[in-house]
Amino acid sequence: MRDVMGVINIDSMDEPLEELTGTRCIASVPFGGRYRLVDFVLSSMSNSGVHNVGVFTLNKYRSLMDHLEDGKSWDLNKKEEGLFILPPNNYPLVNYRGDLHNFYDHLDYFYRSRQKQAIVSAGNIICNINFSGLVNFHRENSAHITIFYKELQGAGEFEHCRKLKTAKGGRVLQIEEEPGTMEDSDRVMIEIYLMEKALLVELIENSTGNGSCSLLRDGIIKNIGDLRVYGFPHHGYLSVINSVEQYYRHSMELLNTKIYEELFFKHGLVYTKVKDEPPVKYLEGASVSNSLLANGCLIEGDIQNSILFRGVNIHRGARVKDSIIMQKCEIGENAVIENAILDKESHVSGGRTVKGQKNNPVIIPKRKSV
Amino acid sequence: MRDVMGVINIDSMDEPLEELTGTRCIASVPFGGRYRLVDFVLSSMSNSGVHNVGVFTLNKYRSLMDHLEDGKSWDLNKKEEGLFILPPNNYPLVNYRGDLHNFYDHLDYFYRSRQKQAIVSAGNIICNINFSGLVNFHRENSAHITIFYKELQGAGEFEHCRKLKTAKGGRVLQIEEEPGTMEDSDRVMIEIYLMEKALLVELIENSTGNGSCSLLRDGIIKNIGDLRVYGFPHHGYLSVINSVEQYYRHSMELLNTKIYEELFFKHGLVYTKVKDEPPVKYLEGASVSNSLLANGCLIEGDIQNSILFRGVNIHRGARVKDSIIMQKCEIGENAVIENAILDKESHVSGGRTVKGQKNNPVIIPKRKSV
Amino acid sequence: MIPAKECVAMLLAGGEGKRLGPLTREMAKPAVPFGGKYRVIDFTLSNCFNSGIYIVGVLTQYQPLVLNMHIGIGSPWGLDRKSGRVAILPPYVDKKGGRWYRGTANAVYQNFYFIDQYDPQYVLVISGDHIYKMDYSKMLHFHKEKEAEATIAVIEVPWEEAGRFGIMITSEDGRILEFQEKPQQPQNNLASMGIYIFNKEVLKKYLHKDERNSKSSKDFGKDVIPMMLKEGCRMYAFPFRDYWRDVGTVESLWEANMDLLSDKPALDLYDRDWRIYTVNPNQPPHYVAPYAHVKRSLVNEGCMIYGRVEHSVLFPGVYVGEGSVIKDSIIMPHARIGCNVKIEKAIIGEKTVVRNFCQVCSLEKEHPEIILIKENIIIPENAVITSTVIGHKKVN
Amino acid sequence: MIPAKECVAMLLAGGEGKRLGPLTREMAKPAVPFGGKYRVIDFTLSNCFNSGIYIVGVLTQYQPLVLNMHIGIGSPWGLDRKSGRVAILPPYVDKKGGRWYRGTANAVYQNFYFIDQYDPQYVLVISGDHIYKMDYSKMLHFHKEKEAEATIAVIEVPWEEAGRFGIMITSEDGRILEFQEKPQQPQNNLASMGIYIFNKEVLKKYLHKDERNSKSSKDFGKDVIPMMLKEGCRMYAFPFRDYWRDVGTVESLWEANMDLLSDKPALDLYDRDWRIYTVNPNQPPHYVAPYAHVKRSLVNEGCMIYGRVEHSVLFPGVYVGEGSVIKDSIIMPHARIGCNVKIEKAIIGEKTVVRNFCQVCSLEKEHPEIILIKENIIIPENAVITSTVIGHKKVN
Repeated sequence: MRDVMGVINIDSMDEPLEELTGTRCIASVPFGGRYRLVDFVLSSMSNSGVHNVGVFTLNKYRSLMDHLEDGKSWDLNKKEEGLFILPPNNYPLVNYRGDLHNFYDHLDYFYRSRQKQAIVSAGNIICNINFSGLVNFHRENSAHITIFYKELQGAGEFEHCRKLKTAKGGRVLQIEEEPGTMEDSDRVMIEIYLMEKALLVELIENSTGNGSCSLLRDGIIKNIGDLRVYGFPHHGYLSVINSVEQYYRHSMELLNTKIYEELFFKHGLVYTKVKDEPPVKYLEGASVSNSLLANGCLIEGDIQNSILFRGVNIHRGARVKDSIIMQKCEIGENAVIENAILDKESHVSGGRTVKGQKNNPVIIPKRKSV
Repeated sequence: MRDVMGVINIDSMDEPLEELTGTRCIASVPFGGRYRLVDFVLSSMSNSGVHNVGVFTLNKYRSLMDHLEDGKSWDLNKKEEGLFILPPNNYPLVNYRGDLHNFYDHLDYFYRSRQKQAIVSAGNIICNINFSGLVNFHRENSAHITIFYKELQGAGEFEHCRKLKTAKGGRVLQIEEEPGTMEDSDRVMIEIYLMEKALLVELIENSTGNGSCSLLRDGIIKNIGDLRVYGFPHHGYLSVINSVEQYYRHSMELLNTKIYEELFFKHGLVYTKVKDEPPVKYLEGASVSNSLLANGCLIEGDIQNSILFRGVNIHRGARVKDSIIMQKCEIGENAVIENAILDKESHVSGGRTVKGQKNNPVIIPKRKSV
Repeated sequence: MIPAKECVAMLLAGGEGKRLGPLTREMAKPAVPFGGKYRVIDFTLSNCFNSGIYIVGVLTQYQPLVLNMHIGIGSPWGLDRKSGRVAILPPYVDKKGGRWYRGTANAVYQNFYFIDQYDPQYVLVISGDHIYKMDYSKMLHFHKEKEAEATIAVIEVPWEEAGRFGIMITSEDGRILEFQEKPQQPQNNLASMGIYIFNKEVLKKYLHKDERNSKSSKDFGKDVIPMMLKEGCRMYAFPFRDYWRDVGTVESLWEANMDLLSDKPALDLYDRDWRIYTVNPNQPPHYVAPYAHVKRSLVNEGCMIYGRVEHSVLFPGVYVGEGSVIKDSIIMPHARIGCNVKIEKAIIGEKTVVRNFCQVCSLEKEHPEIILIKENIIIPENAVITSTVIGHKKVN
Repeated sequence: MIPAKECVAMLLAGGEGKRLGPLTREMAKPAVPFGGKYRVIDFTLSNCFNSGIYIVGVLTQYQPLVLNMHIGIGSPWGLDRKSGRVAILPPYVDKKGGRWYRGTANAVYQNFYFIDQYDPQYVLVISGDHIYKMDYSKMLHFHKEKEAEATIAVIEVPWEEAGRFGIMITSEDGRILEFQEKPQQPQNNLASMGIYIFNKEVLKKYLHKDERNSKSSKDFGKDVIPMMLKEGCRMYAFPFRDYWRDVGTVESLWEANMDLLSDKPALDLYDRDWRIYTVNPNQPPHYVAPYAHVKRSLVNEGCMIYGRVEHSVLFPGVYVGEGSVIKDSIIMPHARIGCNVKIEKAIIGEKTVVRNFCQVCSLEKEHPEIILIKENIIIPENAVITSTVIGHKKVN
């Protein structure tokens, strides 16, 4: 892995997760009780032995910076290499034409990095992967690019993801240019791929002259005939978060202990920024069932099928069901929360009710009082 | 000092130092052999006991982020508080109307900070100050705002700075709205002032409705009649860098050992990001006179009246005079450099000559080969 | 905030903690786990940071590895700064040979060069054995106000227990008139908490004097304090009225843990203005299963609970199987409790496995003893444990 | 890159370094300053990091404070990571009482529990006393290729000096046939560098065996290696051909410093692919005045030079006044040399002040001895020093 660098590519300026992405980029949306989305890919890289990771980001990345700090929490604060946060050099971004544009601003980072291959990943993927299988496969095939894919098991999975077709041996023949146009494949491309750094640099260097500035669309899909592009199946748990509905559904999947154990323990720990919180305290009135609770919570109420982030305070008689309650929220006495996502530090007064619909949770924005 | 926070306000999007500010904001321009401009105010704050510093910045701040990291080098990586880098939340900045605009984006940072006063400082001031004198003076006068000023000694000092007039006892009567308009004063305002946080927050909160978004112009100067604004004289060494000419001149002032000793030792050390560089090695052909050399340099040539940053390599027979050579530059055999500023990692081939004029140095941009 | 060099703390962390049995077989008493997340020493270290005392010498001697690893350079407590630091001070060899620490006073005496480096006016001497939250800067303020040469923090103890402590007789303004070490007939109930502030030069003088006294046991409480009193030093008692516990026995350790479980405990771990810091584990949120039941308990991250947990403290990564009941107990990190296990009033050691259908509870119903099960062992299925399990043997 | 747990390093750093005189009065030999910036131990610690060995136990015993402060948790060497760490391992007290380390082998024996924690396949044993750059991962590769039980790094020494070393007699493929500790008539000139790789289980077995041998001095070179050879272990010599120096005497320390000053030194501190890390001082760039003169020297930050410095090594913060001449000397941090001082072939201790018009040079012209002046003293004006100045007295 000494020869592999990491590139986390947060290439979206809009708000795929509605209010949850109102003031933060998708990679820094809180997830799983104490993590942020970016933690999963970043930990996978670190646990796989990647020592040099560049996080490319466009806007709304202050919470991401606060979170990642110097990379130490992911064991990435090394001498010489480590973690680099790389926003565009110049604003306004009105002329922004795609991720290669941002990469181009930081060409010297790629030149300086000594590695020969790069794992390029999106920032919204929940997984815990040891990348050595991918790297070995890539090298055995002398591939230019090797892309993770998943076999679709049922409907509704991996919405908004592109499909791809492979030949025997794994060579990728085609990737959807527009998601939803390929009917005859049940393989979806996961936006984690390994590529030769020389090729990546070439694509970046060539991206200025013309208007084609998307690494995936213009660099890879359009050149698929000329490049040795391979697909590599991923068999373990993996999910992609592109909408509030997916966010909610995949959060709740963590209550499945098989997924919980696979995601959090199987290939090494998932790292995140640590906080100095005491253990959860269950008081006399507590009643908790099928839920995840992070440290620092004080529980006096009733909690079912929910995920509580750090430092949440649930007062006596309050009932929380099928909900996600983020850091430092407070739920007053006898309040009722159902099918809801409460962003950080929001506050529900005693007796109040917050209810969303099954599969269409209501979102309470950050620091809001209800 | 427990009650005082720091605000470093980098409120400029243009390029006051020409190429030196081409890809970096002014606060991160290298200075004095191993520092960046921001180090001086930041170290003064830290050495004075300020534990919470927000660095507000507009654009081109990647090198600043790389430099400041988590604040640890300035002893600011504390539990709970520390160093915060605060860029605007949203780009494009086409609607940007002044520093209060950026402060407004980060109102929660001010709300969360427990301190009662804030030292607000520009990012281009070279000084080493213990702020306790300022704080005591401010409190004794129950001032709203207390501003540093310098008595002008000669012409050409503190260009581009505003002048101010004070009454006996220190009360500030007037500050120039436009620099260069006040004839009858020889006191220049230094953009370091202490103010009540409550007032600062009030000014930020009130800044949205109308178009008045400059803290100094709209918040302080316009309200000078209603506020208790005091001036506090600064007697020690201090310089402000607003142009290449000032940059060059004040750099060369460091060769005055009185200034060198005052700036680097008198009120505590000036901190910066440390690098793992070996000591300077003087080889057989070295001849050095009236110069500053940071670690990691290899010297085989002739150096006079110059400042060498870390890791500079001066080959045999090369001559460097009246110049500033930044990090990792290489000067080939028998090359001649005079009145020049070489930005980082630039390279002058053997035998070449780079000459600027006295007081109008030539600038070689970053990574350029000559 | 105390300027960095006004006061240096010397933290005595060499205690063997004999009465804690197997808990201190492989670590010093200050390293013993506490409260579902902490080690005992975290309280004094956090107190130092929260009081603005940033230079702390930690005197170690007995089984220091766990403690050394835990403390490192003090980062978890914010003590790894340019203007402060934690220094571990183990016994060492110099030109005169090697000398183990022969008592608390001798330990400080041998490391006085460390104090002298910083040339502080005051030296705070504390021990890493107690659970409490205290603002030492207030005590220092008191010390300066009284113009004392030494100040000792004291707490009122029940009269009937006073005989177990060092007892102070004070004048009305707090000056110490007399000191009785474990008196048979106590004349007062103000007990020394083992927290001292000394003027540095005074301390230096009396440590040298004590060192030369061959009859001295080189202990602050037994030797140095009585000598100073006898010689007429200006010494004051600083009254402390908050929660304070010595956790030197299995019973007191267990009780101090249980104290945390009341709805409004005297020691509040959730106070954001006086946090207790420690090394953070990196574990996912804990999971509570559909038919599990958790009440009046502390549970840390990484736990998976399928059974009943009542009035207990669970450290990180503990697994509790279906049908099991855990009551009045402390379960150390990564212990694994199988299904249908019953555990009552016990302390289960780190990484120990208790297999299905085991029973761990005393036969005594009125005043059951605390059952201690050591770390890293396996209790096989159906075992019935009614008393403490130590030693290397595995139960069968 | 070696996976974290394949190999654990044990770094022997307890050496008193008696022959270094006053330089080791207050610190262990591995803590002695070197090369204008470093301490001797930085070379082995940097070698560990650069070789990908991230778990390092540092065995200390003699005057460890400077070393402890210097090493901390290993941050300067990139060793403070989740997958690695530096642990300082001082002597300690356990239930069986306290035992000082009685030899290099005994020190490792007493801390074998530390190695066992990580369950590595191999243990690298090194000492913190030598100046060299070596990729231990290459030695480990060699060790595995040879399927050795132990591998010893060796270097060719001049035949006339071979008698001062442990000498290996090897077969053609490098297997060690015989080991002679300081032989009077050496049969070979391959000397042991005191760098060993052992298969963990083999090491454990022989350390236990050596421990039970009451006649053993508990030393790797004298006892453990000969015993293993006698019992037929598969042991190989790994040849090293680069720069390597023991800096155990004042002369060798001085020489190793002077070695750095040639135009192309055998030990290159400027190689960016094998950096030597250390704690960075925070000092401004050094200043060289208009009529100063600096040649063939190393000068660190914070120095101010008004005089002549030739073929010398200056640590941070040294001041050299006008008219002074410093030649063939080592000036430790923050020493202050006044005006018109002459210093030749001397080592000036930390923070020592040499006042105006002093002369520090030997009377002997042919082979002058190195003059050592201890730290923190004041040499008054006009003093003439012709030999080493130690002890507490100030010269007058």
